Amino acid sequence: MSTLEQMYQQVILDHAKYPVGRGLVDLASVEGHLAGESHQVNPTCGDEVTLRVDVTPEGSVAGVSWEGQGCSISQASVSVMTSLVEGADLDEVARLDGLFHDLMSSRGKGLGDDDAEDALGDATAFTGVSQYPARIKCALLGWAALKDSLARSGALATS
Amino acid sequence: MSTLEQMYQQVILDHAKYPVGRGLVDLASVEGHLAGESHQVNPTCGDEVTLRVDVTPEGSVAGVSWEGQGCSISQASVSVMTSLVEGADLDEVARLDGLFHDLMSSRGKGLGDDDAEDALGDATAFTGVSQYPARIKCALLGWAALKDSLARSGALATS
Amino acid sequence: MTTTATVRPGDPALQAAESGSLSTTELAAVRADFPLLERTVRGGKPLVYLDSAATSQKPQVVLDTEVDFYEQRNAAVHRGAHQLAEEATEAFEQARAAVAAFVGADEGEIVWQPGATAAINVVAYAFSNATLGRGGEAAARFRLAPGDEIVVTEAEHHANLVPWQELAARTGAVLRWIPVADDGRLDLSGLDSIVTERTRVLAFGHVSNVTGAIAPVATLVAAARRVGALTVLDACQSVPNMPVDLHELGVDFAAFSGHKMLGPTGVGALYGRRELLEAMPPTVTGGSMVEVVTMEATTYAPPPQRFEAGTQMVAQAVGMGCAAEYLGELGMAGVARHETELAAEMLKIADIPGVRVIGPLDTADRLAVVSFVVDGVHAHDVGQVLDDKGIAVRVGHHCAQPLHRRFGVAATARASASVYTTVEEVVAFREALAGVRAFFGAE
Amino acid sequence: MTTTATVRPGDPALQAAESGSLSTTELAAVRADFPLLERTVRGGKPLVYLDSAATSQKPQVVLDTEVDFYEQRNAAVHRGAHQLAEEATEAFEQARAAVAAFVGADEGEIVWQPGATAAINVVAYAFSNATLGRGGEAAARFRLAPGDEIVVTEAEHHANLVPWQELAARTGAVLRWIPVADDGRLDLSGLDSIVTERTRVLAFGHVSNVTGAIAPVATLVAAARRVGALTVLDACQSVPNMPVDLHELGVDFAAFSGHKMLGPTGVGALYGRRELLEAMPPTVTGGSMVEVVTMEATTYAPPPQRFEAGTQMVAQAVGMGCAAEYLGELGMAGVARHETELAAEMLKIADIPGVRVIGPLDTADRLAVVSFVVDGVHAHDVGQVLDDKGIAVRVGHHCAQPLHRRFGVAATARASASVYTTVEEVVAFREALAGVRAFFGAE
Ligand SMILES: Cc1ncc(COP(=O)(O)O)c(C=O)c1O
Ligand SMILES: Cc1ncc(COP(=O)(O)O)c(C=O)c1O
Ligand code: FES
Ligand code: FES
Repeated sequence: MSTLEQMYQQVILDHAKYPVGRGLVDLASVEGHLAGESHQVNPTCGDEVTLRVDVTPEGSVAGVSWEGQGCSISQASVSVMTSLVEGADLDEVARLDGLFHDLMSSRGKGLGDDDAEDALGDATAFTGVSQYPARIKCALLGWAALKDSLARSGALATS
Repeated sequence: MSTLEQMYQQVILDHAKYPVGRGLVDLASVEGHLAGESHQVNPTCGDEVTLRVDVTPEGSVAGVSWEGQGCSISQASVSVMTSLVEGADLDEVARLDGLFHDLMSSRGKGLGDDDAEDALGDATAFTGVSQYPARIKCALLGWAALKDSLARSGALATS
Repeated sequence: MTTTATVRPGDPALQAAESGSLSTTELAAVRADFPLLERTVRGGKPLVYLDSAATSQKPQVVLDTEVDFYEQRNAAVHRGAHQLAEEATEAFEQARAAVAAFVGADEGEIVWQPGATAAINVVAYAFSNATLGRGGEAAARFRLAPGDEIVVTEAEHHANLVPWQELAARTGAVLRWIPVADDGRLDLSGLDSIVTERTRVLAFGHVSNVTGAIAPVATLVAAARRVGALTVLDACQSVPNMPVDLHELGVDFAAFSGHKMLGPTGVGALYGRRELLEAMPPTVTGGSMVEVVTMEATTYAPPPQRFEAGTQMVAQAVGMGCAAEYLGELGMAGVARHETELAAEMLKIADIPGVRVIGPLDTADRLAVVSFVVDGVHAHDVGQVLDDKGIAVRVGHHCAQPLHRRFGVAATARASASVYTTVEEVVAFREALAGVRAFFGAE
Repeated sequence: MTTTATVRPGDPALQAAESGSLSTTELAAVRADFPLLERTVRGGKPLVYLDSAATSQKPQVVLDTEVDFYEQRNAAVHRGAHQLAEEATEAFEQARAAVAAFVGADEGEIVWQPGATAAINVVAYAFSNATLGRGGEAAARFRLAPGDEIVVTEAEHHANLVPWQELAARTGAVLRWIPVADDGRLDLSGLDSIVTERTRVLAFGHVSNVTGAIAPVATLVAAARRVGALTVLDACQSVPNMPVDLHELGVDFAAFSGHKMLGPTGVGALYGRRELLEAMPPTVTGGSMVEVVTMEATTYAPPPQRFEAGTQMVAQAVGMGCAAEYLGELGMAGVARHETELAAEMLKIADIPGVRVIGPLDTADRLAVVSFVVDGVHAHDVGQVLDDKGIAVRVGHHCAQPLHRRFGVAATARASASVYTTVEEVVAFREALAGVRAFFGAE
């Protein structure tokens, strides 16, 4: 597999084509839930994502919805992330965020840790992206929006 | 003679030590004479000369006096110039000014013209200075002051 | 200065180029001058560098000239009593003369700057400093009053837009702009209502770094003159790629960068008509631009030094002078013809299904800078696939967000040429581009 | 990056240097790295370069690194989808990290600038732009009101004086200054009445480029902190010649130039505490420093990019990073000790009849920069006679007219050293200087 094919894994191309969670859902708050929204711009290209998160009173992610414009890597990444974090509790989300950042710093080597890679599931498909420094920000855009929207929801403070 | 000795000719060292015309003379105007003063700064070193000129009704230089602070080249040059132009008519001054500028552009070669060099007299001692681009401005400082003070006297307009 | 250039003036091949374009042998000779072009990328693929509008590659002679400066005559200029300082000053000023001659200006009208962006900012800050009272009587021409207008175009690079927005914000002047038509050229239909008696500055790009369109300079200069506005030409893309004679164009100011015209990074030039430079207050202040400094006040040196505060980018200026000579020896008329050929080749991408070119589709009044979008594939993904084949194009908004917005796109991919670009490279690019949609399953 | 440096880290000779000064062999190895030092001048005389405070010479590794950048990875940074752009960006950012590490700063606190002069101007314009309402809420700290004061010292280089004079003139703030004592050091006796509650900025030089005196940074920073003023350190002469840790010094801003620290011309750095850079409005605007640009308005990128408008001096930044590594490997403590030895040698000129040193006569808290006058001989004539013997010194006011006026002289001659300067060179200088008065018959 060429490094280009390592970057554009089939999982990524599929998520870019059929994204999960795309289309913003109204945040008319469910009783006791916390909700937050974030808008993030990738300054190097001007691409953007707007993401909303809904957190249960118990501190787990009830739902993520988003709207965005960007390259296949950014769109696929936010889509994969959405599937991954839905239902997860906030500690788990923080762990996944940390793992995904580590993956992006791995320069194509991956995490070399089966447990961690199992946890990341489809998101390990982004290993190839980490060989392209200019594209790492693409893959991280959605994760930045998730973190920020959680912070804005107030959920991080209570957890 | 080294190029340094070509620059610092004895004539120059003497004029620097015993300058002609140094000490500003009051310009309380003589009947019918035109008088002008100019202050020039060499921006590359901050040195300066203030020069006064007195022109007869017939259009010849009755007197030059000056005050200045600067290197031996600049002080000697204004001194030599003073001796040279006193008594000369304005056309002659213009010619000398032109010749001296040509000399300064000669890169140490001189004017190659006996008449011209005769006219310049002691000022030909500055030939060596023209080998040092950074010092050419020193030698021209007094000449710039003379030209400007003549312009300010109004004598150029009437001649 | 050009001691190792393969192509030399008077070369019969070059004389031919004066009437036609560059021949295959000439082009081969030119390419041999550029060491970077021998590089391979992405696992041994030959590099096809189509990103010259961002920055050009450098001929060996420019690199050698710069190194020679450092190894033989590096010293602070304009002030030394020592031989190195004399030699450094001479090299620096000769470079100024070379750049001036190359763009049809007088030596005293060329101010060294770190780049075109800095150069445009110098003019914009001259206006705001004058408006704050700096520069005395002489600077009256640069003083803005409420209601005064600054005109730019919708096609500008951010470098020729944001400084004017900021000037407007600092002074209360109003920013207006000439719109862009669907074909990517300026829409001059409303020119007379945009450039009016209220206009004090008209700033516009000579050649768009997105569409490649050449602006109608004569028309714009005439409009500005009619109302007494000063003109500022962003000549970044024109100077490297076509003959430019600033006196003939009649603009008041112009800015261009060394790194886009085969010269080093970190150097550029501001051109200003002598009389205007004389009247302008400085922007950056410090050493070497002063006359008399006391703790209380400072008087300024005449131009160009007034606008060259601090130790200058001497080695880079010398390199830029060498680059100007190199291009001058090649002959800009031939260079421009060569690039017109390349533009024609590039524009054939419009025939690839799903590819849309942003900008003029014909080769009249345009250079070899072609931006495009691919249906269903983001520009960055397009660029990545091309890169994998060794083809370097630029992706993004190319520092022209408003122009991209005008065409309803956030980003484009852009291929651009320089004197060393070949038709074969453009063909390789076209072929690779034809396969992009399939790669992403977008067909 | 330092692929050809003769002196390498871990070299036992160097370890020794950490505790002492540079040994003769080490110094010889260092000198061999500097091609220009082999030059002869004025008819075959070996060059004795004592003008390093104006600009330093460059080691081969810096020249090679810059050329290697151009030949292998020259491209526009931060934006490319292609391999060259990736590599160029990496080299550029690694250089930033190297410079940051060298001066004890974080990467995000180092802003590339064309030089120290430009860097100081960026801070001065941040104040005036904020005062004109730019930068919103965040910039409140930079807004000046009538009655606000800016404090500098009488010893400043024009680069750290004129921008503040201009800022005062643009905003109505008042410029005050700390005077210089007879020994050339700052006279701090009136400090508390000069740095007061009205003081908003205290800008001062770390090491004077005329007297070589090192300023009492801790005292000045404490005085500024007491009244909530921001400090701006002109570190041009300290960074190349002694260990500098900006975090430890506790200044808010600092500026220094590449060309004085063995790096290329055309590059320098602005240091700013992260929190302040975040709050500051930009000075130079254009491409690459923006987030969203419409024709109506622009939002700015976070620092350091916010202050890096337009194409950067990439090759020069990479060269400056290499120079920082080269000096770091030599060890700045050893370099400083070497220069103290040289200063002691230089100061012996005070024993030559008719020679008067301007500045401290002892080697405590001073570097090897020694300015002097010769009774009855103008500085320029002194310099010319030395030059004839191959000895390059600087003459004039060294961009510090007020300091010269303080000592009643218009010009001085100045000898200054760098890491490659030898005691033998200083001795040759002393001997030549001893003959100057006789040459002019001034004895
Ligand atoms: C003390 C000091 N400050 C500032 C500067 C200005 O630095 P640059 O000319 O590199 O901008 C210099 C050198 O010229 C200097 O010696
Ligand atoms: C049309 C145009 N204007 C201005 C600029 C800015 O030039 P620089 O980045 O060299 O300052 C560029 C290039 O980036 C350009 O293409
Ligand atoms: S290119 Fe913009 S997010 Fe990937
Ligand atoms: S050095 Fe100043 S006039 Fe000669």
